[in-house]
Amino acid sequence: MTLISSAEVADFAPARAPVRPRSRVWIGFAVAALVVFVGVPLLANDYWLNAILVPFLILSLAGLGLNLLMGYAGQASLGTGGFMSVGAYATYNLLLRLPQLPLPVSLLLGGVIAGLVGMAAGLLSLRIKGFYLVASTLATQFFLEWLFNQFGWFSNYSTSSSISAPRLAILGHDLSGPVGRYLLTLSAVTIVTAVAIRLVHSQTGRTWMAIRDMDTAASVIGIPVASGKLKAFFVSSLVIGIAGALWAFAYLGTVDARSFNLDRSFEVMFIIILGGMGSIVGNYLGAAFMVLLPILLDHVISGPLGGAIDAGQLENFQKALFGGLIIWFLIKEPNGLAALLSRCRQWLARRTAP
Amino acid sequence: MSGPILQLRDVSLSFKGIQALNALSFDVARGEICALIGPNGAGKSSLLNVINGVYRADSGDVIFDQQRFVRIHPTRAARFGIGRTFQHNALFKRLSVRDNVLAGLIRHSRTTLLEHAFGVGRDRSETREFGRRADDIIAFLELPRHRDAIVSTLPYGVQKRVDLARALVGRPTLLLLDEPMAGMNQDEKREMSRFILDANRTLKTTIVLIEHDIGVVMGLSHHVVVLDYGRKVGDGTPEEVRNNPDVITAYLGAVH
Amino acid sequence: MSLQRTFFHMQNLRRAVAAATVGLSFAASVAAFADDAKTQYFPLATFRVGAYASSGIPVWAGEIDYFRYINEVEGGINGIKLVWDECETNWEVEKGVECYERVKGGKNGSPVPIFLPHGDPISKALTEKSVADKIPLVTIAYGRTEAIDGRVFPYSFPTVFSFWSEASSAINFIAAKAGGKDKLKGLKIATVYHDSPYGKETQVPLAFLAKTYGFEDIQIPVPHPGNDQSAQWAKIRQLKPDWVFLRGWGVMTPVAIKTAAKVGFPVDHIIGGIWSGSEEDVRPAGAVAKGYLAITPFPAGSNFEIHQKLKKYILDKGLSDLKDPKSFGSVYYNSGVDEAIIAVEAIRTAQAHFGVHPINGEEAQWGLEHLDLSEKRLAELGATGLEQPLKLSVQDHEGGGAGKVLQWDGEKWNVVSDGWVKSDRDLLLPLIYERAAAYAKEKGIVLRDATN
Amino acid sequence: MNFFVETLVGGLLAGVMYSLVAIGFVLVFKASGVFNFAQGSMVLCAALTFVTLREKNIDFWLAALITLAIMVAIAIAVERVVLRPLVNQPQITLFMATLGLSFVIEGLSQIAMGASVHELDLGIVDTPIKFGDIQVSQFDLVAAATAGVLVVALSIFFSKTRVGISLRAIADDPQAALSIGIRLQTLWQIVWGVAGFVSLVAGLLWGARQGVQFALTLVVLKALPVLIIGGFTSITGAIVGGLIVGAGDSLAEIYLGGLLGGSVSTWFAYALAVIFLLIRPAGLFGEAAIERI
Repeated sequence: MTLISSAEVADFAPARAPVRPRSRVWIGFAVAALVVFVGVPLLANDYWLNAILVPFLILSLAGLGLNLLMGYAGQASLGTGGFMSVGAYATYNLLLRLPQLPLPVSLLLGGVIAGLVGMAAGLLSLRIKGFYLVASTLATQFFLEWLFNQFGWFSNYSTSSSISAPRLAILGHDLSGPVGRYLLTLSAVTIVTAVAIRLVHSQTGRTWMAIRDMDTAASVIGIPVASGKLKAFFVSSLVIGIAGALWAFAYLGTVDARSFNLDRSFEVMFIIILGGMGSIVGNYLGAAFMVLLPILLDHVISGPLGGAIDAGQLENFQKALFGGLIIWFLIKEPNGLAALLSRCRQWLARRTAP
Repeated sequence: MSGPILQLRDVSLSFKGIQALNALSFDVARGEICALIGPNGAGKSSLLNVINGVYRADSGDVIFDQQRFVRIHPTRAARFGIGRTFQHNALFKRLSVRDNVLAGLIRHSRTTLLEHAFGVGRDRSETREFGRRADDIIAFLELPRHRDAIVSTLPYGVQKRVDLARALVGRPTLLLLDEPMAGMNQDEKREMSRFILDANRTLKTTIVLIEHDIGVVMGLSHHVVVLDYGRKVGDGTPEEVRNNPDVITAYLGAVH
Repeated sequence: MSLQRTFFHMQNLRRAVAAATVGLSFAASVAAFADDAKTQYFPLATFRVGAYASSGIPVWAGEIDYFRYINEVEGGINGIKLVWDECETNWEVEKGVECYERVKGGKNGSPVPIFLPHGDPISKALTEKSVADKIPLVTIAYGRTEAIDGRVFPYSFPTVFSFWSEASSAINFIAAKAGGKDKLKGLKIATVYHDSPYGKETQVPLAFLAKTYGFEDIQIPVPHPGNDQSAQWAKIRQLKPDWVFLRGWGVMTPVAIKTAAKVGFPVDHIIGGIWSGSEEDVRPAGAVAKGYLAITPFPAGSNFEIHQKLKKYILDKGLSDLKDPKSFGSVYYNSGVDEAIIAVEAIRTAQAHFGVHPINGEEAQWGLEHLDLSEKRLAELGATGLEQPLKLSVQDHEGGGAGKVLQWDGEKWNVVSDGWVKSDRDLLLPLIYERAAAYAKEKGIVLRDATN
Repeated sequence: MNFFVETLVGGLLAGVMYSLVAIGFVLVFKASGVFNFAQGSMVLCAALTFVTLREKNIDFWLAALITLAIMVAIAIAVERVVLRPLVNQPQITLFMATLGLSFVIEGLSQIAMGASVHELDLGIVDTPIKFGDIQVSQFDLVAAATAGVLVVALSIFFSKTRVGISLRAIADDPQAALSIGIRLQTLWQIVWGVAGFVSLVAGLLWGARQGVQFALTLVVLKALPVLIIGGFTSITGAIVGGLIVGAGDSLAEIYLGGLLGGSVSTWFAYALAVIFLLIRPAGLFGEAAIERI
């Protein structure tokens, strides 16, 4: 009882849904793309773009990254914040020191660097398993946090050892406005998601899930477990790294290492557990939940009875409520919002069926 | 080429002082079905684990396909063409039958992470190729109607068959079956025996299997090795073994 | 199946879009009564939960009480009443940014004149956004020091007492104790700092001053949160510095004081920085904190004239936001009053120039850059001794640059420096402008001309 | 040399403070296989309750008693509401649940008792005592002594009482524990109750050290490496781990910090823990888990 076997982590993974006729999917796909790429920028105001949609997208991306590692390959990690910071600082230095590189390339390379760091951290997973692995990823987390705070080089010796985005531009198009940053984020998220979907249905994805479900059997039938784990760490950290860079430059504009502290790691882990492990859509649901719930509570509670209750109490109450919700979800819906959603769809399907 | 595909020479293995295998020697001829029988704790599973490298023998040689190895990592053993099914089935329980079978082909994959990520290069052709091979085996073991089911939802008997499919799809030269019929009723056993025979005949797979049901063993195998407390007490054709007095005392005497 | 999932996530995003449209219509409806607004909106970013809540709570009390005083007694700023609402940041950058984005649009047609980030990291994250949105960030006794140069940082106001001035004033206090700046030569001064961007902010000026005056500058970092400092103070015991300059935050300060006592370092030779110098910092340390010094631009005390008024019209009428009356006149409470005074006076200045109406950020920036709190004006406000004389300009977003040194007698703070201890701003400003210029270069910022 | 010894001793004594927190974790982990992240919040809650009572001029022991009662109540509630529904869930789920739990406890206890800092005076003078020219803090010595007493008391509790024995039993086999005749739920409630008591002790000492305030919850993060090094299931391990971490941190901060620019103690303990994991994956005193094929 001292270890979570990777199989246990797998217990979250919901069963796969049946395939749909392509045409309908393509139409939905096109409509959705039109809405999010054209509709939203036209309609949404700065607040929605800057304070809700952009962080929502980036957190979804980070969730996706962690989900590949934890939900698909069954390797739990709390190093997310650290890997995000690697992505952010690496991208920053690339933009700073190799200005001739176009932004997307710097982003990708930043991600790759984060991926390599993640892979190095992943070496531990070859010997350490389950909860102990979680604990050991904390070492990575704290070390990276310290590293970027400690050595000025990473932040180009800025007084505050915090980094701030150089001008964001692609082919001369300035992206520093809310819409620009939204579109940058959205494109990154869309592309990465598409690739991730391919990946989890490829040999690689199958390798990961095999390791997750039963790593001993996997090695006996000739699946390269070690390299599989390392690949998982690499890809996961790559995605998380890109998320980190976006968090720094597309969302906040300025960060120092503490924006990527342990709380961030926890936040992302909440996202995939609430959203659903081993599910792609789950990351978006989880992130939406994490971003919107506090704001919602804020509006709802402070709206009608804002004057009545003291603000401090209100915040404490929110905190308690959030904790309660997390517990409730773990008990009532361990497969996360994704499972909830698919159940709703099935229910609707049954209702609408003739 | 001919000659035994697997030779064991004085293989010994012990856990914490308990002798699991005691100077064990026998050959497995190419293309035969060899059954290991013996009471519980006779060391049968340990033997399989030594053959495909899960355990390391304390002494003795395992010679597979003319090459001798002392310690081999299970993954490499699989690469050499040693397939394996498990006593307590070890399927990937969250995956569909097809995905489980496909997992058995991963060791043949020649594609890289990048090819998988972007669906370029050999990825598409390989996916098609593997899909075909998987579907062939699924058809061969009469599993098509379960093709997309999540294995954990399937009945035990079927799961055992999926396990066999996952091992066969990689076309192993030597297939180790650890109690493929454990916990099955007579019909299921008959069915499974048929599949094992077919695999052996049509796919030319040499098979080493562990089985308790003497009836099944005698009907199925060309060659029987009897173990008792890590020692070999009988080795020969079913007939020879059936008439071997040691075997009778050691094993058949003690009816389960 | 992959397409299937993609489809889901698109659906999901579409949901977000729907939400966005709702939010938009909401915003529109708000923007309706733009013209007939007769109130001045003033959002407050607060942190009432999380590790630092205890330091924050008295600050908002000070601000809100002063705002209420302006509304109740003076009938608003030239008749324009202040309205405010709070947004919780937990002292976290992300939440701070979210709050800023939420409030920056103004409320009921009243624009946002000034945003008080209340948090060093938050203020840094907002530096550029604030320029884009033309909303001045007033960061009193924290924030980016280079921002003193308004030509490079038009909308950042590290007003009153920057971290560099804090360090310099502390040194000058030590000099006064030693009997002259020439006596600094050969002294050992150790800075025990919270290992974070905030904590490191004083490394440059201290190194520079050490070179100038010839004292030995020792830097000892304490990792966040700082609830165990045995190693750091063992080191201090080994190095035997003459003075310790303690730049803590949150729990680090009381632990430092206790650990100092533990290793037998004289507590009356520790000078706490601005954020190590409040009742909330020393009380938990208990008896051993007696004699502890702290430098601050917010001298504690409830005998200032303005406090009499606040007591009479707000506290005694039960209008105060203060839950714990013993915090009245505490360092943090007074810091809140200070912030409020500066904000109100800046708005007043802007009104004098642009006319009496709710002031927007751009106008408030002009107001701030032309803010002149002379002794006379301070006297009128009843803030003599509470707030130092302050004159801001485009090149100088700080103004004052002096602090008072307080000593804890186990019950309350007493001022022990004679009046305001000035910092060597003339010495430091060139260095600051240099760094600001470097920043401008990195970011490709064109300097504003200083003559408007 | 003296300096080295002093740093070492100081570190060791600081380590004991971590052990105090770690013990609470070990208890809960042994009983219910949960890494209870809420331990920190329980420490805060206990200390906050106690201080608030004291500030109402309630007698020390009475205050302690009431606080203990509240902690036990919390323990029972936790078992009912959180543990029971999640029984047989993966450890990671339980871990997440305790994260949520920590939010709840922190939120509620601050609603009830406010977020401001309280002084907690246990009447222990904290002036250095000299042994030769090596200084040792009285307070730390008291803390160490307390820890010692606590460990002895607990080990008696677990070797002599039925609860203790069945607790040791379920470590390897839940059924066995039940056969001894104590319901698992009851057992959990008791153990969480004891953990509550431990967090009260820890809370008092930490509170006296740094004032009773939110930051108390952060001690959790230092307790984790202590647990990894000592093993999640051994009280002795918790103590030894605490000593190793405490000493390691201080020495690293002095000798490594000089080279690397300070604050190495934020990660050093974890690096140490990882090294231990690589050598001994179940911790110094933890029982290794067996994986079956």
